[in-house]
Amino acid sequence: MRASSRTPLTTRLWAFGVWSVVIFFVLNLLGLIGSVVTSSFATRWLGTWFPAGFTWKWYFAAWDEFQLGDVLWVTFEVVGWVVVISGLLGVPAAYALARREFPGKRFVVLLLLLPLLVPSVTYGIPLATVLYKVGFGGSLVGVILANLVPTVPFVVLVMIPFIEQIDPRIESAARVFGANTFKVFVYVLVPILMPGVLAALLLVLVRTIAMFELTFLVAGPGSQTLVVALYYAVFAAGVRAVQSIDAMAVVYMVTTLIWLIIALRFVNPTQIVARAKRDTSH
Amino acid sequence: MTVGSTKFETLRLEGVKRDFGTFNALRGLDLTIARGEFVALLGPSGCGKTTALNCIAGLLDVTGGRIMLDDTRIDTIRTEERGFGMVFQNYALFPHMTVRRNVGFGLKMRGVPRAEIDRRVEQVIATVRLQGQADKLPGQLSGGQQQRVAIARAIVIEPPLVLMDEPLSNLDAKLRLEMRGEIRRIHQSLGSTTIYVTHDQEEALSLADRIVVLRDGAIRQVGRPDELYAAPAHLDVADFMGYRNRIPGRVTAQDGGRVTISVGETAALIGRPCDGLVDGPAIAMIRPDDLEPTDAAIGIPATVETIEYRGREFHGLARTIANQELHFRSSVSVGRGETIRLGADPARVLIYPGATP
Amino acid sequence: MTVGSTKFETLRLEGVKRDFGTFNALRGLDLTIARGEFVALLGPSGCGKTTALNCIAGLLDVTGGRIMLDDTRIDTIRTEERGFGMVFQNYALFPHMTVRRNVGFGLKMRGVPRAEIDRRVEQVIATVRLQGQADKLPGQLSGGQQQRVAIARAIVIEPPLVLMDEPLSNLDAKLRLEMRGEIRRIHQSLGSTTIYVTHDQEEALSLADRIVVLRDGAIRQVGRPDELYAAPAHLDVADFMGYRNRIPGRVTAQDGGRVTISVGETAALIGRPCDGLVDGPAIAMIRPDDLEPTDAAIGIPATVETIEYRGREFHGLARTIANQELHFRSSVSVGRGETIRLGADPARVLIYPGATP
Amino acid sequence: MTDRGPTLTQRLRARGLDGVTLLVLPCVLAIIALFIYPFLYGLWLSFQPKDGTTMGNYDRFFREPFLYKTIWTTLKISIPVTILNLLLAVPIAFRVRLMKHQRLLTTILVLPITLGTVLVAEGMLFYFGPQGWFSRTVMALGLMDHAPSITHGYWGVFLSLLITGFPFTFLLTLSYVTGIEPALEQAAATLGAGPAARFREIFLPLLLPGLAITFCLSFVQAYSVLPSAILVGDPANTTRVISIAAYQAAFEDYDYSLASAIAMIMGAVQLVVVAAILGARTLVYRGPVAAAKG
Amino acid sequence: ALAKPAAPVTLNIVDVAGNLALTQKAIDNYRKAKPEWVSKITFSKAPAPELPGKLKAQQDADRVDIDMVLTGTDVLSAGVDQKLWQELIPAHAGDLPKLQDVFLEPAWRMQALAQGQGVVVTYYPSGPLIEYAPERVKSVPKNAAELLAWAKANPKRFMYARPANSGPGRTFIMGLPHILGDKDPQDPINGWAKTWDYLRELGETIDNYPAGTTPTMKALGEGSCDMIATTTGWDINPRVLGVVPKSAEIFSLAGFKWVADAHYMCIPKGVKADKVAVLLDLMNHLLSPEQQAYTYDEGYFYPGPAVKGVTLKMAPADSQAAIAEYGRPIYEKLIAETPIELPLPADKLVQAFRRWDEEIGSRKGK
Ligand SMILES: Nc1ncnc2c1ncn2[C@@H]1O[C@H](COP(=O)(O)OP(=O)(O)OP(=O)(O)O)[C@@H](O)[C@H]1O
Ligand SMILES: Nc1ncnc2c1ncn2[C@@H]1O[C@H](COP(=O)(O)OP(=O)(O)OP(=O)(O)O)[C@@H](O)[C@H]1O
Ligand SMILES: [Mg+2]
Ligand SMILES: [Mg+2]
Repeated sequence: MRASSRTPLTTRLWAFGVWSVVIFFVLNLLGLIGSVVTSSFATRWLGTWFPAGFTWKWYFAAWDEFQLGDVLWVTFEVVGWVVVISGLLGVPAAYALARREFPGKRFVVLLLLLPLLVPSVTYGIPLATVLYKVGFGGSLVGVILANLVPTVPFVVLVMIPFIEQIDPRIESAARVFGANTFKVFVYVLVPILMPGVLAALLLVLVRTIAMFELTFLVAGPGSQTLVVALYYAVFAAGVRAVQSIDAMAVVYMVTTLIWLIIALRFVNPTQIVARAKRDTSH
Repeated sequence: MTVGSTKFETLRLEGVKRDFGTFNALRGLDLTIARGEFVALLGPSGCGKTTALNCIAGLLDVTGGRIMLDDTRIDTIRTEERGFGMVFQNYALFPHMTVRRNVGFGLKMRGVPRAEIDRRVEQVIATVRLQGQADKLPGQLSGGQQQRVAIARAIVIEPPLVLMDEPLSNLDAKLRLEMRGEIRRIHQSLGSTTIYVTHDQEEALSLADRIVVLRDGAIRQVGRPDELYAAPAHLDVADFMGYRNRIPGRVTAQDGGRVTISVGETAALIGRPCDGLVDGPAIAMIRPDDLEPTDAAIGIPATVETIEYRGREFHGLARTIANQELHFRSSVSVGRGETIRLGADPARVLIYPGATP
Repeated sequence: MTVGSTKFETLRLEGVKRDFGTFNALRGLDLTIARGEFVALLGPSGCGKTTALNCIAGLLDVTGGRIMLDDTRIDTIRTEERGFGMVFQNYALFPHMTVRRNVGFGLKMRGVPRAEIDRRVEQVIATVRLQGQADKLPGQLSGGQQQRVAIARAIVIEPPLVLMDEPLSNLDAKLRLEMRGEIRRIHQSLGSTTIYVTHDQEEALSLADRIVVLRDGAIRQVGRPDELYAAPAHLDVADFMGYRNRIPGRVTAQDGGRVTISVGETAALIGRPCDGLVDGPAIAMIRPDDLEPTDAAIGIPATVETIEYRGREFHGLARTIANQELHFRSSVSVGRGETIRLGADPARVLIYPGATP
Repeated sequence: MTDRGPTLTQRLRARGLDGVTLLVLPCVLAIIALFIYPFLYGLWLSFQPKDGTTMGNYDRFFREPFLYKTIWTTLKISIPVTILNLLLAVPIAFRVRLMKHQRLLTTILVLPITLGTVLVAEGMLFYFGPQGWFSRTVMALGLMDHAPSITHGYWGVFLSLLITGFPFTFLLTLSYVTGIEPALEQAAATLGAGPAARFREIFLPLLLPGLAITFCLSFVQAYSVLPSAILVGDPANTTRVISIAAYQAAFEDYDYSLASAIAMIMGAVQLVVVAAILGARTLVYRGPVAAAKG
Repeated sequence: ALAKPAAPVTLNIVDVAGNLALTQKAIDNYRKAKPEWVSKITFSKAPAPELPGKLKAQQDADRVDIDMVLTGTDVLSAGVDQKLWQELIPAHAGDLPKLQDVFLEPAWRMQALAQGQGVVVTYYPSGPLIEYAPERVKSVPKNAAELLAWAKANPKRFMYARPANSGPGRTFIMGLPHILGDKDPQDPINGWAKTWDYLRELGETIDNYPAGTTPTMKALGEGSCDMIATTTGWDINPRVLGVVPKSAEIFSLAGFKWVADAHYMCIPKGVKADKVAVLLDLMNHLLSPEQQAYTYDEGYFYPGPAVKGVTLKMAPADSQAAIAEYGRPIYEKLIAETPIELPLPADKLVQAFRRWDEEIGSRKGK
């Protein structure tokens, strides 16, 4: 057979199919987000294509009602610390688990799996009690500690396959040239693992922003995060305008979005190894 | 402070063993290397050369024996504290760093000031002829360029012990010669000790002070290049050292430094007895370069099968009546299919005990 | 059905260009390769050999020109449809498959029956001397063993066109010779066409029907091995082909096939004019093997700096009063520091036009 | 200094215990400190039912279809969603991998991760609701004559999990995919492997460890779905997932003991699935996916 | 008499019932009026269900930082069950007004549910009422049977939310036994036979039960259903907020009785005595008629006040305006003429919810 065109029909069909799915997904996604955003600015929106009028008042109302300024600041602090600490604890542990076979490894893996598997209902209250007992309850530290319980194991599990992907000889080279474990991490592993670390930490960030249960149980008056306010708006008793819930949801989205954009601005989720080689692949 | 950053007097491998599961990659190496020596490790593919280097560098734990640097036991010390330099067979460049940063890595780890790093890196990049490529990533380099980065990275830190694993395998002849010169020059000017794995006998012969021949994870012979070249201690070493013609025979005469063996019906070879040869079946080993057409009656008769022009001379392949291939050299062209007699200078014929069937 | 799986008559590169950003790795290659030919690509590290192979295999898109297989344009066809075999410079073995499965992969893709795959894989594994290693993963192999897997993987599919990128660089001399023989044998028995990248001139000279010399992404010379060896068309090709002594002078006499140049005050060299030399400054190129101590008065005077034993002879380095290094060969040892005169057979001296300053 | 055998450290190292192994310690200690006691307490609590018997809660769970059925309901949602997410993420990641300007698309595809379950739920109620843009468009285009009922049911939860779970799966998959050395694909291509075969023979085996982890984590997330099951589902019936049962026990009946028991069962079910996947993971190749050389 | 604290205290008040909308202004007034008693009051809001857990965690650790909880009956009784609250009456009866005298009669009955561990702060008669869109519902049902008939004739057009998550939903099912004349309206397990049958039959016309009142309001507003269960507050406030068009109308089923609802003030165990004194003082303040007038709000808990003698005239002007526009004159009459019943006690309510979930919500036997 003499093929004359670059890509055969099946491949083009496949690509077309994949792109169609992507476009369909993105369109609906944007419609979905758009609905909420539009609604959050609506005075009244009842059974028409577009609302009757637009207003900022739901945002101002939410801002005042929940003292969102403070809440956002606390949220940023909590999230920042949780991300950093779970990275610092999780990545090295993942490294050890990926590179070494040692007795008791299965046990450690199970230990790390449990916090992800067991719902926080079970351990949330006793955890809060412990934290209150040692005096961290109601404080920022307490909220951060409680959030580490699910995020650290999460980082470990996500990172293990990434580390396994990396050729250990590259680390060997770094050691030969005088890098100790710490420096191997700083100069070699973390930069190469960056996409993985980024992905893991971004997900940690999202999970932390979204972690209602543990945060609520441990938070004090000054350490409430955004999600507590949001959940109140949604689940609390009483009448609440849909628009004000939407406004809270939009604030929540924007908060997370800022982090996402910052993260993707600085780091590309594709691995550098592949990027350098992209020219040679097609 | 790393151990290796101070000068040492000797590096000793004492019964170093390394197993991979049930496979014994190193079966107990004993070797003493003096400071300033240039030692080449030579041996067939898969004999354990890389494994040995890795054990010395600390990338693999030994499973037996120990490695001593003067009186310090180093096999228990972590890699990064040994302070050696190494060129990896697969280069193992850092994929996320430019050439410049790859080369500067070791210096940075040693806390050398920025400005000096820059200066030294620039210099060594010039040494390996990579001036134009300094800002590329390894993935954007050709194979030979990557290999040169690996060399530069190892030598820029001026380590007291340099381990090189086939560092020139991907370079062209001209560059290889240049690099060989540079490696030798750096070795001498730094007074460092070098362990050099190569598959290229010529390279080993011309660079090394001493050559260690490995086979199946064990040392077969250690010696100066000329010793190894002229007098391999065992048949397999000779085989490996380029004695491609392997002619079985039977000892017919012994006379001090010379022994005569009969080959087939009519022919005979005279040569030096090796490896304790006394009597009985024997094998004569001759390099293709030393086997030439001869007029002598005892020359081994063989029919020319191929003849190739190799620069100034011809290399040929002939087949004896015993269906044995012989590689020979000739300064004149001989015709294909012609039957000639081949012989060699007795000083260049090595005769080993043959396998008793 | 792949394009290449049917026999073809010629493979033509027509002005093939490849850029990486602003860097021109290939600057327009024109080359025609006939079916059954064994062509070697030779050139300094980074000259574009791998790039050229990648373009032919379809791993890189050409950025200009086209590649024709008889009348089919193949540079627009996907790699897997070209049906060529390739040995990668960095092996690119599948890390998750055993040696056996790596080697059998191509056959499996071609839908060859299980039993036949097994048979052919076993056979080719024996050819590359890896019998004991067939069930290891690539990560458990030595460098040379991996390289042999890469060769086995490419040849087992018996492709009509085989591309080999420095396939023997990590093998020891003995194995390299064996493998060279196997590659040649397979090439002949399959009647396939082979494009072979090597940095080893000897390999190119002994294996190839035709040699293509590349430099900076352009073809400098194409010719038979003996042509290239004896008469490089350009100064840089000569340089690359092992004419290491490069002696500047000035033409003093011309006489048909011979030209005489004066070197320094007293010395002179006679040789063959090349590359359109007529008059003026010139450069004589001589292989180290051809430069020998001489008694002639016109010999170039130089002081011996090093002298090394290389098997049967000595290789030396001497320095002229113009501070020029000369590599020479000597059948007798000469003392270090001694001043000798060096000369060469006019038939082996090539004289090229020198740079006008 | 007379021994020639391996030292203690070396023997430990041969068993995998060395400085690097110690890196798990901080993490393990943190988990032990923060998690083990509360977890054990929860476990203990689950054996202290209101009726005073030890196994009362578990007994009750497996006796009442209203409770035990939730396991099946949950699996019926979470497993298909997780699988579908992976099935979508992998090909898309493969496409995106080849793009020169992938950052924008990546950002858009990862966008839903920022939405949070509440926004997704609200959005779905709006967008897919009878008066939402989706239904209006569908009807305007004449594809359907009445508004499709997507929300408040199985498909509502399914979609919302798909939307929130996809970016997660995609992000991880994309980064795992791009970690694979392109030369391997090229090698496979020269050996005659077409795109499908390359995927099956090269990428898939190399990706499996990563996909296994991704599967487990997405599954765990989907399995513990609570807000979307309540907000866009039919929490009384088809989407009465096990976490609703636990939630109701804890926060509507204030029966923490039963809630703990349900949570333990929930964890155990997940553990079975995750252990199966991770166990299978040990069977496949795990290791560097760069071109092996040397 | 209450002792003034040595130094002004700070109070941390948590609202799990949306009560602050009604009382925050009044509480702020207290801070302004008595700066020597309180220096600062922080308000937090939390979804109701999780709060007992949080309090329990704090009490187990003996570090309670929540001083007062404003709650509905659900958390109130959960707290009573789990012994989270301090006893207020009789322990502190002397420091509070005489409740039986000041409270409206139904409010006083509601106070009994607190078993002395909380004090009613706001009260309203709630429902059950049915809200509908007059443009789409031409013939308005008058009694339970007609409602069922209408729902059968218009499947999916009648809606009420899952009772456990919805005030109107729970009021609807608690009101039905009175309307249908069930044996024992206070016993959902044995006394509600007609109610369960009715709900089951009604359920056949209902597609799904949203987890919250808001979606039902939205559905009515958007026109995806025509009739929903509601209460006075849920009738007025969503129309103020624009979720439901102003034109929506309500009706009540023949024979209906109000099922009251109230919010309570509770003090968790572990709060120190000096703070308790301030909190009691605050309660006194909140129960005064002037402050109670704030609870008219925008009709969210219409009418709102728990004590006698608080008229709409006393409420702030904007509150009066909202109620004037969206309120319904008929409420005054209905409240005056219809008997007011208490809601189920917490344990019974949980039983009712469970039975509803198992039999109606999951449509067993369908
Ligand atoms: N992706 C890339 N980006 C930029 N430059 C590249 C890239 N790939 C290759 N090059 C450059 O193109 C040139 C040719 O590379 P190529 O790999 O073809 O060399 P080569 O002849 O195979 O050399 P060697 O013998 O060292 O393997 C080199 O200078 C290299 O640096
Ligand atoms: N991880 C491993 N598991 C099992 N066998 C291994 C492993 N690593 C190496 N080997 C085996 O050990 C032997 C020695 O390997 P080594 O890499 O030292 O060879 P080498 O001398 O460097 O060969 P080459 O010249 O081909 O690079 C080889 O036969 C190889 O197959
Ligand atoms: Mg090796
Ligand atoms: Mg190359």
